[in-house]
Amino acid sequence: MNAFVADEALTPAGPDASGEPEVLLRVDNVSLAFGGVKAITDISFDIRKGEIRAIIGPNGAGKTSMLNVINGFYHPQEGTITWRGKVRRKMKPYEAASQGIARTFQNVALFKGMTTLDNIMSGRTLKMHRNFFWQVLWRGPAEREEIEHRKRVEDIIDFLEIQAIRKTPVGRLPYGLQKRVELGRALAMEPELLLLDEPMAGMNLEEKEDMSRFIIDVNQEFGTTIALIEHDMGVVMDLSDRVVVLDYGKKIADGPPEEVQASQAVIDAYLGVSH
Amino acid sequence: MVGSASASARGEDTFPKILLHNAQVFGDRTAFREKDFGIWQSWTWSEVAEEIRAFSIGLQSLGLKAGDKIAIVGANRPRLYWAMVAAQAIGAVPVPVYADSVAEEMAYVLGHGEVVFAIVEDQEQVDKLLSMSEEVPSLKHVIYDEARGLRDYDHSHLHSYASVQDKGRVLQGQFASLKVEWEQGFATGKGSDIAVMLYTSGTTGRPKGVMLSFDNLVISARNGNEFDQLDETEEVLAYLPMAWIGDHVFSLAQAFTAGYCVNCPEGMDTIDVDRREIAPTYFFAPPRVFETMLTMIMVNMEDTGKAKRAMFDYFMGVARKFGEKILNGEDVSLKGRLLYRLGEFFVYAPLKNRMGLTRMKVGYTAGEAIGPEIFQFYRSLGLNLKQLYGQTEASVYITLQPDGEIFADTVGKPAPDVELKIAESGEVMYRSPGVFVGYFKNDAATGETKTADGWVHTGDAGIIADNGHLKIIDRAKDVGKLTGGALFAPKYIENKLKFFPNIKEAVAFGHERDRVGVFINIDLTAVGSWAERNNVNYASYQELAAHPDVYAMIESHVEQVNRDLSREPMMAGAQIRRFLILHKELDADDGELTRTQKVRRSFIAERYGPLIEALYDGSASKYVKTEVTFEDGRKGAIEATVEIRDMAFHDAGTASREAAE
Amino acid sequence: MLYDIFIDPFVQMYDMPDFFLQVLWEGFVAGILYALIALGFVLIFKASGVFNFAQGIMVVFAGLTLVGFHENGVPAYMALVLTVIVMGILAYGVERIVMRPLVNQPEIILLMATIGLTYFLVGFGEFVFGGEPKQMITEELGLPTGSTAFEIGERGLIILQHIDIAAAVIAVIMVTALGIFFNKTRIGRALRAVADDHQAALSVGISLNQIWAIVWFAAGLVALATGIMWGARSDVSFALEIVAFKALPVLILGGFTSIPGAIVGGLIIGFGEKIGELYWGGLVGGGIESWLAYIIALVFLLFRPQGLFGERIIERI
Amino acid sequence: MFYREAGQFKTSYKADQALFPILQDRIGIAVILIIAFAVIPAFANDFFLTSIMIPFLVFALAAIGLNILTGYCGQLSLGTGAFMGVGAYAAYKLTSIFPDANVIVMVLVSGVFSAAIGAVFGLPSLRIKGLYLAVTTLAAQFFLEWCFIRIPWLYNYNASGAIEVPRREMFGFIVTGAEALPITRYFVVLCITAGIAFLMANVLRGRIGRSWMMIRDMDIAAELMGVRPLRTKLMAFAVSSYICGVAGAMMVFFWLNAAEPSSYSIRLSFQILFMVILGGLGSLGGAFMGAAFIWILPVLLKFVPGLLGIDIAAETVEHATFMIVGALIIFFLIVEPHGFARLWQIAKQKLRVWPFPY
Repeated sequence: MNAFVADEALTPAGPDASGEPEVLLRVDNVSLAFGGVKAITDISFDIRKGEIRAIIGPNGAGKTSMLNVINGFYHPQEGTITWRGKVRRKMKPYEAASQGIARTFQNVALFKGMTTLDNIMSGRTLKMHRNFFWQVLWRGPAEREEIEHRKRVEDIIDFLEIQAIRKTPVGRLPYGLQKRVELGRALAMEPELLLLDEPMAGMNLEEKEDMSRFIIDVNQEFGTTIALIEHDMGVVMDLSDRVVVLDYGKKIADGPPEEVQASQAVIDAYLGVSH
Repeated sequence: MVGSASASARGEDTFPKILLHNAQVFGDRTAFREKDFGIWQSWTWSEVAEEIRAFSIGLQSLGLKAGDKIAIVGANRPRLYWAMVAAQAIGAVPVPVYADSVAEEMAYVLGHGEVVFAIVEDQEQVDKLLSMSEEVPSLKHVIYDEARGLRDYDHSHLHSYASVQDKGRVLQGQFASLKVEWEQGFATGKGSDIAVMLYTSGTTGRPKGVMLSFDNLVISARNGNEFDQLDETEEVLAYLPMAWIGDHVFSLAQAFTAGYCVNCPEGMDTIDVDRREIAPTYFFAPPRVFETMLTMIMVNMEDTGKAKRAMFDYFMGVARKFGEKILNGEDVSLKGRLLYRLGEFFVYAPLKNRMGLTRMKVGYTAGEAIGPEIFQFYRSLGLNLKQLYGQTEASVYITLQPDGEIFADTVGKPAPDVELKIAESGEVMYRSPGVFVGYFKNDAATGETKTADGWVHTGDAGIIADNGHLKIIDRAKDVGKLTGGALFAPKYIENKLKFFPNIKEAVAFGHERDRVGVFINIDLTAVGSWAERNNVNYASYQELAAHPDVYAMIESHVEQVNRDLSREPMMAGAQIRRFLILHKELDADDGELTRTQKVRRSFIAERYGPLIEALYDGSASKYVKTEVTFEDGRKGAIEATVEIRDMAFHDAGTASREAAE
Repeated sequence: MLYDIFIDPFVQMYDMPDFFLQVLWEGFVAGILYALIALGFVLIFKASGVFNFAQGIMVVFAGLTLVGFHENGVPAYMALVLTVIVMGILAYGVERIVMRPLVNQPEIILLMATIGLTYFLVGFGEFVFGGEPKQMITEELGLPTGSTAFEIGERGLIILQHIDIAAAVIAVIMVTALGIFFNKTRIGRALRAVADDHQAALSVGISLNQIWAIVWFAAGLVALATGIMWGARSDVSFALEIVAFKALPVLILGGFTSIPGAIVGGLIIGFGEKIGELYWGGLVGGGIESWLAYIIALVFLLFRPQGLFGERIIERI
Repeated sequence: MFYREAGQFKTSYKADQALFPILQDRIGIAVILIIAFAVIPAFANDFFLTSIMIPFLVFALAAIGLNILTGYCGQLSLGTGAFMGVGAYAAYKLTSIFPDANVIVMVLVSGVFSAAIGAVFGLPSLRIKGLYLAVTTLAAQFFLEWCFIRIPWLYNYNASGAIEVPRREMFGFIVTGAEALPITRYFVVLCITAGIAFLMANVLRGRIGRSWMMIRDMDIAAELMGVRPLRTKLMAFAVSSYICGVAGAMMVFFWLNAAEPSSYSIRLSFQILFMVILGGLGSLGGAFMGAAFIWILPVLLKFVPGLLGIDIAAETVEHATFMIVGALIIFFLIVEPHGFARLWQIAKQKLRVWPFPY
């Protein structure tokens, strides 16, 4: 069981020897613009190892852009990103993936032509290494590798309780289950940092509760650090250790949920006070 | 005679001994399979023996002693079955408990049973057990199978199944003699020792712990195997609650004595797929399961194209005409045989394939009466489905239908070694090697149920028909009389109603009243599908139940039942005069049904007092408000105005004339 | 070698300005014809998102029909009218039989359908008119023939075919007409609305089916004009189908939805191809016209994937 | 109806991940193989082998090649004909340069050249997508076609400008050249096509096949899961072109005996694309069905008038064939845009759930 825990993730979460919480990723003064339109302006915050970090804000606040910057899909014009203590150079998304950053998407981005099983298997891509010639032969190393990873994928299927839809093409699944499969796919990457873009958007109450439970379980069982964007404030307050609030591409608050909730700037932003 | 019979006459007499025997004789045959992580994980008999030994020694090292009770809580899993035998090897007594029972019920059972250990499936059960430490002071250790979510729990009294087994393995490695010692430990065990304790969820009062000895189980199981020629090649699907005697006998006792393979499904929502994959050769299901499968078939066929539908109907006609005769080995014309062959190719075999019953050699249904049409449907497909009548107290078998002697309205002839009689009160009584040892800590109840010379009261009223077959009418205590003197057997009437797919539950009233009135629950699947086809819109069960067209439909069913009743001299007086469709589904969460989905008559009578009143005061409708419990435990109320309909009485004369026409 | 590639061609251009001008003119004319074919693509793509591979064969088909009518004794102008009617029927048929049932299918399926249509029209055209090339009825239609020579410098001479001039003029007229049609008429505006937003078009109260039939008809007319022009320069034959593929690089340069883009793209390809062939082609054995356009487009795409007039694409997730 | 799966259960991942997990499918494949390897050779005449079976298998292989690129990796290509041509010319040159080498090995090696060229033309796929990419593959088509004409070295300076396959023997059998028996050629083509199809099935069910499909279904998500887009697409281009190249070489070596540049024109590209689309994008079986439809149907159509006793000029028949094929293509696109493979899948599903509708 739980064989799919990343080696790094096995180390217990929490403060390191010096007593200071270990920072996994730090964003310093990052700005991003698309042809003159500023999406993110001078934002700094950090994500500590083992925590659940929420990024919230009204629509168009730049939350998704922030995630896109973190996993290398967008490149900020200014500012630096420090990953595991090293300033990160400009990188491709697949490099971010190979460094242990996985994510899910606001609008489910599953591979529609594949089954649940294959979708989650696709999360293992980086961990599989048999080359074309072994693949052609199949028997032997390629098959063994496939089986070995299938076992890990089955662990995830078991963990997310989606046995019944194992061989269903994902296009036929209801939305809530698609989201769950997508989480499974990200988990299959054994990420160190898991970015969740509105994991509960469009779900009913029961599905939200299930998803919250899975997120907490992932965080606790595997020690995976999680950064999530979510609109449902109740969920954010329940789940997250710390919250950063964005509005119009700027950071307006950062801290524990209760503190953030009480902040006047946040209240204004959500009530739509004009700038 | 009873008590003197011993299993040892025909080989090993306890399950641990049988295990060793099987590991030798059937060493490489698959004993258990479980669909887990996407494939059927399999264990041979010798592997099972090793697993059980390791766990058993691990249990011993945790302090489990002979005579201790050990609770088994969870869905059907090989490891839980093994845990029972592992406990038996030490001399401890397993007490399987219904995993879905509410904490209060479970706490009572565990407390009353004085369990010391509990082997549970997962976190949910662990939480449940931890919450009842006060009610169950005897409980020392909890062992779980699935570790998920339990990482941060205090593990001083909590162990994972694997860790206990590992402990056993390590100990075996350290002390070479341990294996032999372990085997010697149960070599001295006797067939008369208590093998298992099963709590019956009686319709009234607290559950009682039925103590069954190895002899009870082993002899009954061997008799069952012989009766249907079951051997080590069978495959069964273990999907019914482990705490139920049926599952205990089919998935453990008979599996061990015959050496066949037990398959555990992946989960409750994959049972249909899993059954299809395994295609059990020996299959047991309560009538409810067969009903659901038939309903599913019919609902599916409603949606097929016209041509295919016509073909299906035609061949089902052929099956009705020839199927049972062919199955019973009677003479059938060549044309009939050919048509049936054709139907087998186009319809029957594909249907059996869909249901996963292609390889079924013998199937049984019991627990409730099965609708004759449903029963005949399966038999006409060529499935050897039979009925049996049994009880926990009898280690299941009381009567069985032998091959070729199948009647829809009887439950068969006495099983091997079973003696049967009808008491003066009309109650069925039996005596057999399977008769239980006694109720745990309840001699009074034992005395009431079991006579000094070993006869057991079944609590059911029945008659033995001319062909020697037993026919069950009703619970003995429920059979009553109308004020007019006519015999009133509520279950008999209810079953007749329930045989209509549109009717899910029925509760009949009439004892010491002037006429019979009935509550009806419609079947949401069947009626819902009907509504869809006829463009009847509805938002809830309540709305659908109150729909005039639904009422009309149910009325025609009630009418049909009355006509049937009028043809039976004993029952003609108790025709249904008034009925209503309940505004909510009867639900175990509200206490209206037992956990085995049986109606709790008295509770319902109390809860719906006003409606019963309305049944007898002639009013055409009645307003009621009912408190309900939702799935998440919240409470709420449903209110409705329920319509009541009158029915005409068919006198026996008219009916017989009609029948003669 | 390097001299041959980088210096010599330019020296030649300078040395023989008349030849260079003649090449430019040839390029211009070829460009106009490419642009006309591309125009047909653009019309249909704009309104329905269908990449109409059959545009090339429609050109051939229109030309053949016109000649075919005339061969059977129909007067030239009558034949022209009849051909317009035939193109109308074709447009209606395509909309009714092909496009309507395939609405909402992925673009590759629509593309394949138009290739299927190409097969059908090739077979049908050959079935009716035979496979041999035919002479365009240029004179009968009153189009100018002959040529005018201009002297340049002392020895220089450029020859301009009248039909080429006519082609240029007709192309300008067609583009203007289409421009007016799109900007000034109700149907034209509706067409633009469809291109932008199908729902919006529906809310204006115009049937999508009608619009598609109209654009296919418009594309058919463009094809007819192209067919006449092209036929007048060479023959009307199925070989033109291959030439019609040249419209694709044109579209890549100009963008799939822009009419001015089609013109500019056509001219760039026309010029580039002729200059490339005549000044560089010899170096590699000639005949590079067959692929140069595609290579130009490919190189162009690598630097500007959105085309000349397209907006920069920002990828979102 | 025929699919009776009850009782078929998997106790290992190996069995669960098998190419044909269902018993009835395995039986079906075995029957097809027996027909292909035993029944057809035993009963078919030369005409059937040369005009139907050999070209069918060659095209099926080419369709598999294109399907890898377009159906599995989502990259539309109109240059298939040219890539096949590269294989043909490469094999021709190889066997000219190494006349003593085994010709089948040469055919298989020739694919390496088309793979290399395919990968080069696949480079733009990193930046260019969809129809734009299709147009750039036209560049490959026309450029390579031009090369076949303009580089005489490729056809050994033959006056005709065509390549003619020399006679080559293997194990005492004449396998290529005009004297090679149809049955010999048939077996060679059958073995190569079946072999490559099987090997591709292996690739497609593993990591590489999955990463192609990831790119196809959602390239951005694929990249964020660690798939390197360029490498993956180039591999698809290379593998696809390899297979097309081998098919192109087989086309001239085991079927036509001689070929000119026009044999590998854009018409061929379209023909293969039709096979893939009508057969079903993303299905190996579909490639065979599509090839059968596009190749065998016109052959059959030629015989219809004769069978009906109508005397029509061969030309007219050809024209009518074009029309009918064009119309049928449109018809099938309308009926089932996902091709015969999907039709078969639906039929199979119906048979599996029979008598239920779903």
